[in-house]
Amino acid sequence: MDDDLYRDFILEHYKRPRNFGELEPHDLDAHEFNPLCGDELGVQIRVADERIADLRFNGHGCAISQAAASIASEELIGMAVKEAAALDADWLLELLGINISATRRKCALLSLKVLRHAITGEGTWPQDATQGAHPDR
Amino acid sequence: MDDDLYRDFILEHYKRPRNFGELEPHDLDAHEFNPLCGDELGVQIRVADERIADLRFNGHGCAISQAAASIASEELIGMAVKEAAALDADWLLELLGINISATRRKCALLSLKVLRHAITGEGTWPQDATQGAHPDR
Amino acid sequence: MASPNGAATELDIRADFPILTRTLRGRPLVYLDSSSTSQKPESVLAAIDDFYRAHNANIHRGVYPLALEADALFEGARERIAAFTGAPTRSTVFTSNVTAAINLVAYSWARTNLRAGDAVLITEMEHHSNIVPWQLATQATGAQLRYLDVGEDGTLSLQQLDEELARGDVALVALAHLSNVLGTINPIAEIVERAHSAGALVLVDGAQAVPQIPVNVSEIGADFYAWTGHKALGPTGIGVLHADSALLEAMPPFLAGGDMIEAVERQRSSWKELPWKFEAGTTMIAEAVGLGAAVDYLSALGMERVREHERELVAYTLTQLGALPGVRTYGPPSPDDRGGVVSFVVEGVHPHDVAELLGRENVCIRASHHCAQPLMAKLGVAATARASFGPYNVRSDVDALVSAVANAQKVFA
Amino acid sequence: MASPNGAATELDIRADFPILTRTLRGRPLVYLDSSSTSQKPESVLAAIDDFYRAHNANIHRGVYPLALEADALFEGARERIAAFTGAPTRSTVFTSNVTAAINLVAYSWARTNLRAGDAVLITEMEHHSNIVPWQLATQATGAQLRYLDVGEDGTLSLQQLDEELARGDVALVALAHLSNVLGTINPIAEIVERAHSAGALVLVDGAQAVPQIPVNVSEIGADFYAWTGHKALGPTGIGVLHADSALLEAMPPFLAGGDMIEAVERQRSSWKELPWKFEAGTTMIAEAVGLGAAVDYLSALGMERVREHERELVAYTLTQLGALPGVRTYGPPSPDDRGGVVSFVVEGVHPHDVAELLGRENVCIRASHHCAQPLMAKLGVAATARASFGPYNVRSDVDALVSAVANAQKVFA
Ligand SMILES: Cc1ncc(COP(=O)(O)O)c(C=O)c1O
Ligand SMILES: Cc1ncc(COP(=O)(O)O)c(C=O)c1O
Repeated sequence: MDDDLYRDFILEHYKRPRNFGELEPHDLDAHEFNPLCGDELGVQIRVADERIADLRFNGHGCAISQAAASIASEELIGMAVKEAAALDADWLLELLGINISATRRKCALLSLKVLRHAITGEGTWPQDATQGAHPDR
Repeated sequence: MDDDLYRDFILEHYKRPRNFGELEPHDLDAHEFNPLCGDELGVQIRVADERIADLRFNGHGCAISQAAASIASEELIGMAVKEAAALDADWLLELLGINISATRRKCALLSLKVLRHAITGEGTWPQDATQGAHPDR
Repeated sequence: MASPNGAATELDIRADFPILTRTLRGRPLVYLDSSSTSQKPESVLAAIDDFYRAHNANIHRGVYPLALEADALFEGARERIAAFTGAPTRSTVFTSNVTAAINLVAYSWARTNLRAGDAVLITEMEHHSNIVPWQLATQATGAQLRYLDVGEDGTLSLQQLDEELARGDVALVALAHLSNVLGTINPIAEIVERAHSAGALVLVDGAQAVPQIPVNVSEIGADFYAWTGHKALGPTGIGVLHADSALLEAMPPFLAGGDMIEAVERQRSSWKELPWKFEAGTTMIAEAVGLGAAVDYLSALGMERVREHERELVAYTLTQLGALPGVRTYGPPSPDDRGGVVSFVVEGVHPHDVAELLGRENVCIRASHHCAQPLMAKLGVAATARASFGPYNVRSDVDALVSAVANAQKVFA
Repeated sequence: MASPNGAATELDIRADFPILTRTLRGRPLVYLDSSSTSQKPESVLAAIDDFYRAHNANIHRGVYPLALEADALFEGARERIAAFTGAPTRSTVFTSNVTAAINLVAYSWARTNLRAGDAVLITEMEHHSNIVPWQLATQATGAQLRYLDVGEDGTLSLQQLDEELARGDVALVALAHLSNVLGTINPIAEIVERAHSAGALVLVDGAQAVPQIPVNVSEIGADFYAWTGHKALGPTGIGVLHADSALLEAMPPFLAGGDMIEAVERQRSSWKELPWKFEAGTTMIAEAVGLGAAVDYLSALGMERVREHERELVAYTLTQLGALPGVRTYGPPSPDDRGGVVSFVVEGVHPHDVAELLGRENVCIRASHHCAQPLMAKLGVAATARASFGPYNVRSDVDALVSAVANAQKVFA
C-alpha cells in the first residue's frame, strides 16, 4: 500500500501535468487554496453545448494535488457541465486508485473543489474532506 | 487542631458578637463582600484624637467572620487609627488563635478588609488572603 | 415524596472511580459536590494518559503516522461527543468550558446582532456564567437585560415568558436547562418553541443537564446549547458549544489565530469551515479524547439509568434531610421535576460552618452562593449548603450527609 | 558553522518520555516536530493522573479537604510557573493556549485603547496567532496594522523598528521572541526598550522561546508575554499570559462568568482581584498541575543546558542537511542566533511529499506554511518542510532525517 502513493503513474503526471496553463478566452474560472499548506489551484473552462469543451488547471502544489488535477483534467474535457458539477470525492479517489491519508485527501480533492467553484460559484470541499481525519477510511 | 475552629471562645463570640450594630454619628464607614459566599460586613467608626473612639460592625456571615469581627472589635476600640490601618493578617489570625484553612481565611480577614477600606478608602485583602490557597500555611 | 425503594437502581460502579477509595483519617470519601465538578472514571484517565503516552502530536497538520492517529482520536471524539447529545458534528465546537462557550456567543453573535431596543431575557436562576456575559453584551450594544422570575416552588412561569416575548423586543432567551442550585429541570423544548414563535433565539446552558439527564440537542431545537466537560465525568479545560450551523456560518470568528483560518494575507484573512472556524490555536486535544471516553462511559451506563438513579437519591435526600428539625431545602418539591442537586440551610448554622464541619467527616458539600447571586437575593440568603450527586453516589452517602448535618447542629446547639 | 562536537551536551533523558519507545513497522520514532507540539515526560503524565485520581475537586470554592488540596495544587502550580519565567504570580493568568492569551489582549486592551490614527506594529515572521487577532482589532478600531520586514538572513532590522517608532503612532509592538519557521531569536529586551522609549507597549509571543531558551519575563520587561503549555512539555489546553499588573488592573475583563467576579447584581458586577479577574469559569485545573510538573522538569534540566543542547543539534543539522545537493535551509546562518528549528525545501520535491515520505520511515517533520503565510509569501514559497527539536532529541535523530530526505530525493529523481 505504501508505494501506491508515489507510483510511476502519479509521479509521471506530477512531472508532466496534462492540461496545465492558461485558457483564453474561457467561460468559467475559479481559484482555491489548500489551507494545510497554502497550495493554490486555479481552473479555466471553455463551455460549448453545455459540455466542458476545454479546460486548464494552473497553480502549484504537491505531487498528489498536481497529479490529481492532471488525471482529472483528462476525464473532464468532454464531460457535461452538469455531470462535472455533481462529481464526488469517490470519483476522484477511484480515478487516482491510490490510498490517501485523511490529511492528504485535501491535496487530492482541491482540484474538485476548484472545479465546483468554477461551475457553481461556491467552493465547497467534496464531502469526504470535511469529515475530519480518518486515517483508516 | 480540628476542634480549634469551633471551640467555645469562637462560638461564644459568634452567638453574642460584641460591638455589633449601628453607630450614629460616625466618621468613617465601609462595606465589603466575601466573594466566596456573598457574606457582607460593614463597619462604622467614630474617631477622636486620631484614635478609634468607638466602632460597630454589622452584616451577616459565618461563625469565623462574625467571631473575628467581634474579637477584633474589642482590640480596635482605643487603638490609634494609623496603627489600625497597618494591621496585617497575622495580627488577626494570632488574635483568633485558631487554625484556619486558606479558603476560610477570607472569612476571618473580611473584618480587616472592611476596616482598611473605612480608614484608607481602599478595600484590599490583607496580603495573606490573596496568596491563593495553601492549606498548610 | 418518591418511594425510598431505591436499591433497584443503585448503580454498581464505584470501583470505576479511583478517587472514591481515598479516606481521611479512616473515614471514606463521601463526595457530594458533583455539580461543582464530577469525579472521573478510570477509562477517562486511561484515555488521556494513553493519548500522551502513545499518540501525542498536533492535529490538522501533520502527515506522519503519529499525527494521523492524533487527528483520528481528536475528530473521532468530536463525533462521539456530538452523537451523545444528538447534535451534528459540524456544528459542535470545543471551547475551554461552558463559560467560554457562552462568551463565544456573547461576543460573536450578540455584539454583532443586538441593537438598542432589543432585549436579552434570562432568568433569576442563572449561573453567573449565563448572567455576566449578557450584562457586558447588553451594555456594549445598548440592549436591555431582563429576568424571568423564579416562583416559590423553584420554577419559571411560562405565562411570564409569553408576556415578555409579547413585548416584541426579545432577541435572545438564555437560560439553564437544569438549575445548579434548585435542581429545577426547565421545560426547555416548550420554552424554545415559544421563543422561536416570537422570533427570539435561544441559548441553553446545559452544564448541569448533560451529566444528569438524557439530552437530545436536535430535539430541543435551541439555537445554542452549551455544556462543560469536567461536570460530565470528563477532564477540566474543555467545553462544548452546539449551535445552529447557519448561525455559526453567519457569525464572525471569535478567537482568531492559527488553525481557524483558510488563508492569511497581510491585511485580511479568510476562515476555515465549521466547526474549525471557532477553534483558534492548538485546541484541547487530550481533553477532547478524555471527554470522548467520558461520553462513552455515560452512554454505556445509559443516561436514563443515570437520571433514575439520581432521581431516587434526591427523593431519599429530601425525605431524610427534611426530617431534621431546622433544616430547610429549596427547589421543586417533587423529585420528578428536579435533577441531582439539593440546596439547604440549617437554622442557626451558617452554610460555611455546615460545610466545614461536614468536611471534617470527609463529607464533601459546597457552601456558597453557587455563582448565582441574583437567585440568592431572591431566596433571601447570602449562601446555601448544597449536596449534589453523580452516578457513583449511593444511599449511604446520603446517610453520612444527614448524620453529619445533625452533628453540626449539635456543635452550634 | 558550529562545531559538530555535540556529544558533550547530549541529554540522557529519553527514558523519561514514554512515547519515544513507539515504533512503526520496526522503525523507532524520530520525533522532529516539537515546535508544533512537544512530547511529555512521565512526570507530567503522573501529575495529571494523580490529580484526577487523588485530589480532584473544583477550586476556590470548597472548604472540604479535597478542595483545599486541589486549591493548593492549582495555585502552587501557578506560583512555580510564574517563577520559572521570572514573573509575578499575581499577574500570571491562565488561558487555553497562547492564541487565547493574545486574543485576551486584542479584545480587552486593544479594543478599548486603540484609536484611528494608532498603529499596531508586527513582523513578517509572526505566527497567524499573532497576526489575525491584530487584523481584527485594528479593523474594529480603525487603527493601522504595519509589518517589520524580515531580512535575507532571517532577522529584523532595528533601524526599521526605530523608523517605524519615529512615526509616533505605534501603540503596540507585537512580535515573536523566537520564530517558529526561521528559528530567529529576536533581540527582545532591546526591542522592548526602544518601543518603550517611543511610548509603545510590547506584546511578546513566547510560544517557541519558553521551551527552548532561558526566559526571564521581568528582565525582558515586555507589557505582555504569552506562551503555551503543550509546546513546553506540558499538556494541551493551557496557555499563560504574564502582564504588567497595572495594565491588567485597568483593563476590562475579557471572558465573563463564574469565579472572576466579586459580586453580581442583576444589572452589574464587580471583579475579583488579579489574576482571577481574567479566569472565567472552571479553569484548566489539571492542566495547570501538569504544566507545573513540566516546568519543574525543565528547571531540573536547566534551560541553559536545554538551549545548548538544541544549539548543537541545529548546528549539526545545518551542516548535514546543507551537505545534500538541492536542499536549501532558511533562517540565520549561525546556530548562536537561532533556536531548535530548521525549515528547508528540497528542489523538485514538494514539502508535503517530503514529509509524507519521511513519515513512512517514522521520521516526523511538518510540511506546511507553519501558520506563517505572510512569511511564506516573503520567502516566495507556499510551504516548507521543518524539523524542530525538543530536549529529548539526539544526533541520531538528525542522521535519520538526513538519510530519509536523501531517500525522498531518490523517489522523485
Ligand atoms: C510562535 C508561535 N506563536 C503562536 C503559536 C500558537 O500556539 P497555540 O496553538 O498553542 O495557541 C505557535 C505554535 O503553533 C507558535 O509557534
Ligand atoms: C448551570 C451552570 N452553568 C455554568 C457553569 C459554569 O461551568 P464552567 O465553570 O465549567 O464554565 C456551571 C458550573 O459551575 C453551572 O452549574
